[in-house]
Amino acid sequence: MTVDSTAARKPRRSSGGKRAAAKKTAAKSAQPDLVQLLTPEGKRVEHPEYSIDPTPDELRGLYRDMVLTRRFDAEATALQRQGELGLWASLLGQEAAQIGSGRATREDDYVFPTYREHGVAWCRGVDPVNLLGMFRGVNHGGWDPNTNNFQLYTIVIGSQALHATGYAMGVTKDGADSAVIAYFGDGASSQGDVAEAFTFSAVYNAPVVFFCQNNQWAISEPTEKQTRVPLYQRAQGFGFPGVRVDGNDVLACLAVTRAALERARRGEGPTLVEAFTYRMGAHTTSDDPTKYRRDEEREAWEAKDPIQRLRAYLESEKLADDTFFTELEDESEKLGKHVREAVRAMPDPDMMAIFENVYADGSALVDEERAQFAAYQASFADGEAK
Amino acid sequence: MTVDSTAARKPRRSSGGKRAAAKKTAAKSAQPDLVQLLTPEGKRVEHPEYSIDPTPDELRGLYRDMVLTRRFDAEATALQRQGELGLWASLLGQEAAQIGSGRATREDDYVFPTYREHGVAWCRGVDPVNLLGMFRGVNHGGWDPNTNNFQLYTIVIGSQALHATGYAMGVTKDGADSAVIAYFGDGASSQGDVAEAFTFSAVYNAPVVFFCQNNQWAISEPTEKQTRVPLYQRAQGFGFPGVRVDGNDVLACLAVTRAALERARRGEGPTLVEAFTYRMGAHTTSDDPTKYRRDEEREAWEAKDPIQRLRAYLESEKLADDTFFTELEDESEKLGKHVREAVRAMPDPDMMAIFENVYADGSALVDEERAQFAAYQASFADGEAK
Amino acid sequence: MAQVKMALAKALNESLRKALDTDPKVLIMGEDVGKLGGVFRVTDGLQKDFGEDRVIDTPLAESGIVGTAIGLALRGYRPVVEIQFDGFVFPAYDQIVTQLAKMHARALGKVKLPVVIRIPYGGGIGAVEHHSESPEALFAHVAGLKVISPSNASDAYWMMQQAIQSDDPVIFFEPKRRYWDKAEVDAEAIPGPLHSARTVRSGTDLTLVAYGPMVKVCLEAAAAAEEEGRSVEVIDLRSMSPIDFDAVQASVERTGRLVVVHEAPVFYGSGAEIAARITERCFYHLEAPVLRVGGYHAPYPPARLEDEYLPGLDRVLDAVDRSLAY
Amino acid sequence: MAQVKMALAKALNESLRKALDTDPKVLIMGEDVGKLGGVFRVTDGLQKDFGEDRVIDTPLAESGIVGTAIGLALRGYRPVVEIQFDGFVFPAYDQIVTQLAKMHARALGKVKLPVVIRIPYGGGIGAVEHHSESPEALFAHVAGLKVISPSNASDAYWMMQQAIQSDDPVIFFEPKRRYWDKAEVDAEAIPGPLHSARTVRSGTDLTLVAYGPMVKVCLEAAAAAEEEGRSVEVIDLRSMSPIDFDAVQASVERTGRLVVVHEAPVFYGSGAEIAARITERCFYHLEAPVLRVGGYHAPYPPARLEDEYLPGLDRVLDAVDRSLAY
Ligand SMILES: Cc1ncc(C[n+]2csc(CCOP(=O)(O)OP(=O)(O)O)c2C)c(N)n1
Ligand SMILES: Cc1ncc(C[n+]2csc(CCOP(=O)(O)OP(=O)(O)O)c2C)c(N)n1
Ligand SMILES: [Mg+2]
Ligand SMILES: [Mg+2]
Repeated sequence: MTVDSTAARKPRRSSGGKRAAAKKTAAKSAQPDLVQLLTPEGKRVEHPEYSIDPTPDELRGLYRDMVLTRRFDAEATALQRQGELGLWASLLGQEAAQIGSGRATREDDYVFPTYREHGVAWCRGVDPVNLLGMFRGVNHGGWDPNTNNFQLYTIVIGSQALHATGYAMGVTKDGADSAVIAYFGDGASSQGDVAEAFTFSAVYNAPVVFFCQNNQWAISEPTEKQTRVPLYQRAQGFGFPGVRVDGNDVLACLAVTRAALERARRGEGPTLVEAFTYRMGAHTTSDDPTKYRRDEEREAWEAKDPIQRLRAYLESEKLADDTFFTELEDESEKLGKHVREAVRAMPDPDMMAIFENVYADGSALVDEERAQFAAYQASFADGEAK
Repeated sequence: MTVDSTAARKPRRSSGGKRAAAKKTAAKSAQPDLVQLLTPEGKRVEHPEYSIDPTPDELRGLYRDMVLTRRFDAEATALQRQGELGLWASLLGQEAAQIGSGRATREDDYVFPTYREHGVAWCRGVDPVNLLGMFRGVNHGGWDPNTNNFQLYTIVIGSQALHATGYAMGVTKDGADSAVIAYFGDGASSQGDVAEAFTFSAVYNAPVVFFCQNNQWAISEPTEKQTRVPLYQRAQGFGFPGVRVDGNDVLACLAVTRAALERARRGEGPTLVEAFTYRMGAHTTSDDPTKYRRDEEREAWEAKDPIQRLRAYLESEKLADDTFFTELEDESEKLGKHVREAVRAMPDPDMMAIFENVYADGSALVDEERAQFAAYQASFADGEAK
Repeated sequence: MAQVKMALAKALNESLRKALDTDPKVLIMGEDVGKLGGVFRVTDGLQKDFGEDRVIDTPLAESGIVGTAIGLALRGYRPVVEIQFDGFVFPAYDQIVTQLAKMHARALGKVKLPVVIRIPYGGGIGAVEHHSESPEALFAHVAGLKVISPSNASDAYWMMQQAIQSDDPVIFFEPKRRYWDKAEVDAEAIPGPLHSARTVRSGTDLTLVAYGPMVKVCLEAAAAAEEEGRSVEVIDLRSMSPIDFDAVQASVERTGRLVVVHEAPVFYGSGAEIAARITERCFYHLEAPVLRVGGYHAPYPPARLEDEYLPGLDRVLDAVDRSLAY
Repeated sequence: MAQVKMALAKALNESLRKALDTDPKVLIMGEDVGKLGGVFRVTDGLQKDFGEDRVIDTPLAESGIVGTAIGLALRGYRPVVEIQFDGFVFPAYDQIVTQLAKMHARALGKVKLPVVIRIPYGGGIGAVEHHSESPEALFAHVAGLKVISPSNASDAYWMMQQAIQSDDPVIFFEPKRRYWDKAEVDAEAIPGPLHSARTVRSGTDLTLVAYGPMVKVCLEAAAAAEEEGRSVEVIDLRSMSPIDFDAVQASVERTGRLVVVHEAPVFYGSGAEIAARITERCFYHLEAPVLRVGGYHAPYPPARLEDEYLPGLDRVLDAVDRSLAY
């Protein structure tokens, strides 16, 4: 045992007995477990457990969703560069994971996102402009979660996994057959809250799907800093199934998530879906990934681009013609323009908003501070300011 | 899905597809996974992975450890009833799990206990009288953890699993080949901290053994409230082995823990050992288990008593004679007397101890409060009291 | 039940029972709250009568309990969560401070979080570490939470009713060493506002402010002071966030002197906030600085030292004397 | 390096580097502290120079980070832990409050916990939720912790050295909006005591007390006040637990007036403790009640409101005026 053995890489170097050997084999055989229905080249393949037969309309719909989501995301990144947003967390590269899983949800299902689920929000019908409020700094979340059954973005890592579990417990109590889906990242898998959500959902058999987008990075930390075995395997020890899906394959993501949601509806409890994907951009616009990862890695993943692969399929199978693609380009540009204009027009919040909604039933303390603040502000209006 | 499906029992009732069926099979086949070397009737059996060949001396030693630990425990319970202790957490029934695992540790190993590891403390050479300080209310822990490499009792459930992991990371950094063992209960397995300890220990390949005494109750809650699959399986999803051992079989506990500690020493990382045992008494002297569990359950477990089964083996194999048992009885009584007398003689702490050891480097605030307190107390001595 | 004499713990039990009975959305959650009825028997018999679906034994994970309670609240439920002892609330602190307290504001008022977190708190029962703490300041500092504590059975009954009806998260601190103290509870009464203080004894020379377990001590101190010819007013604060400063101010404007008493450590405790604000409001009325009596800046000591650590009659009277000596 | 002008973040970096260099037991732990060098670059280059074994990227789990740091400290290491932002410390709150703060006392002094927890805190950088909070009161109330915050690069350098050398757990709050402010750092100087306040501007009419990010604002306010003929003294508190009350008292005994300024919400904030204790100590010296300027009892608002929310020059001057008007 050398002194540098705290490095996360260590387990791989460790020699060891029977057990270690067994583990190595298991880790290697994990890759075949990746559910894939569309190869990176855009070829349809079958999977014994997850079959899906989307209509051409549906396929074009998924493609459109991904293209528009990416366009929106690019616009937001641009708006950040222009100073219109304070920050942006891009989903670039994760469109298939989000659109596939998002389109698997039913209207009465409920979604608990992190801060990066712009594609899922899109599927839920949330106006993309609303997503920008918090990044612009005008609010902490600009939509009513109950309008689209899409909870506000949660920034503190992992918390929402428990909210989703509790919500799902409530669904069961109501005798409803809706399902709940909680999104989180590979980094989040280390948080105690996520493990507790696994425990509660298993014990109460809650109808919840844990959708982990393993984009292989938590800011600068590769997944090896969070786990030494594939994340989907985590579920087993809590007593529910885990499955790894090609996160850049929108059809596989749709099929696997749909199956997991149906399983939840049938009263069979939680499932963990690990969508194996890649964060093609920076963590956020504040981040500079060249500090910690090699360009080649990103380039390798570009070959697996989720949008390209569906396009290749649509084209090779002649499921979409040029008109479709051109019209979509137009629609994209319109969306970009809409977002750009809407963001620029977004009003700053009223100063007094500081004191709003601290409590639902009000508070004497907030009232007192609000009044003091108002009087203080008024003193400037009266020209009494220093 | 009925409205009462939050009950933990639900999963068993749920019908379900292929997966559910597969899980059921797995759960059933778990029992054969229980490592046992001594049957409840006291017959030696072999296990393909865990062999052990203790000398008669060692066997008698283990027996003696268990008997004395139980005697000490009974004395403490009695002392609580007599008002000498405020509370006592009895280990009754868990002697084999604690003595077996405790005797597996090497002097330079380090132990992180909960509040019930009186048997492990015994193995580590901690004076049992010291364990009583916190239960008498004279201190929060009456020993120097570094004297016997036995950390203070930790009351907040699960915390110590992380301390053990950190300590083990330090062992690795030092290039030492010691191992660390963290104890916790079935209830504790639900705490986020325990999951985070699994994550950290796996990622850093820390030489730590997680020893979970599944005594089937967390106060009034049966294990089904914590998990729907056997707890030892939890480890797998974090990338290290879990093993279930008969917790009432001291030889199996010794063998399995020893193997896990050696594995840790070899640099192969953590192991989870689930010792399947039973809390024969109340949770603590404040608890009344008749409120929530049936007598028959306890009675069934009495037949698996850890001490009886080793005695049966010693007797049938003629490894101990009457003299041994009689002398041990004497020793037991002496221990009881020693503990009784020592506890009664235990001085109350000095009032000023409130202000001691708040900080290692002192604090102006504590100094100020200490001085005020002293002056206030002195005012009574001066006869100025009201 | 009209006017009935009962212990504080029993009053809570009756109040929870009534809430479960009248509102099907009310749930009880926590460790050992079911068959056992809680380690203090506050939920005794409730699971038997309302079922495992309404009175829920949870896994041993406080963050999980509060986190799932938040989810249940988002689904329209009104969970009443039990934390077994004061010292065990901290694993849930993140969910309480970061999510429960802030989600209503985060959602611009679109969601409500009617979650009550019950915490038996304070010392005086001879317990081991972590079972005697008074962490109320750590919650009162956090906007979005309401923090209250009853001092007697009647308030326990009514404040619990009001807390459950409140659309805000309420941290409900139960004075565990008063669980067995009995008082009349009138289940037909019309309770006053939840966050109002109550003058429990009138006086003219000095104001004592306390809440929870310390109200009784202050009443005893006031009685003892009377024998020495001092007229001490006692205010039961009842709510630590918000604080009914108007009531305290009105009293101090009459008495000119204030002593605040709590079990929690004085340093950064609630007494600091009361002293600071009342001094600002009553600067020209105060004949003495506001004095504080409370715990020391030290971990809660082992049981055999708690009588020295906790503010008792003598320490309160000492502060009264010191204040009157100005 | 002797006397060098550098940014506060760089001073911290140099101080950590020196600690790693001189004491092999010092470790750096946290999320993204390695290759990335932390999101504020405070640990920039340290992993490269000291290796992955000393500068450790951890799993994304704050309780785990602090919990394992405790274990490492028990093994003889001196971990310096980074919490990425103020709002992310709460998952670790249980380990900090229940274990880190209390273990030395629990062990009757037999073990020491020399753990430093670095927390970039406060607002003013236009960030999203949870990235601008000032939770220092939530730590200062807890015995066993020391809580400090530098206001400038030189203090950042030296206070970090002293915090790492301290055998007590230290919560080290770094004023994130001052990370880029430069000042002279003399690495050969002999620093004063870690928990002493420092008078950073002398004055006779009123005392301003602040720490961390607010010291700069107070100095600007004092300068502005001078133009109006008012002589304002400014004290940089540096330590929020313990507090150097002697220094504040000495100043207030001269000026007769005190205003405490911090970003954290006023309600139950550090200003309350300072106001309460200084009023007690200086009752006959105070010409006005101690006034407090700070955040409101509301979640930290979205970035576009933070200028209104945070105490700025005008709000400090307003309080100065109000105090002087007594
Ligand atoms: C409790 C907590 N700690 C730290 C952070 C800071 N932080 C924001 S995102 C992030 C990485 C998250 O990684 P992952 O879960 O993989 O999600 P991804 O960003 O890759 O989608 C970190 C450390 C946080 N938001 N919450
Ligand atoms: C964080 C925390 N929550 C609650 C408690 C109260 N409590 C003490 S022991 C216990 C049950 C523990 O069960 P288990 O982990 O199975 O250990 P056992 O007592 O059976 O040995 C509980 C809930 C605690 N000590 N810490
Ligand atoms: Mg990620
Ligand atoms: Mg147990």
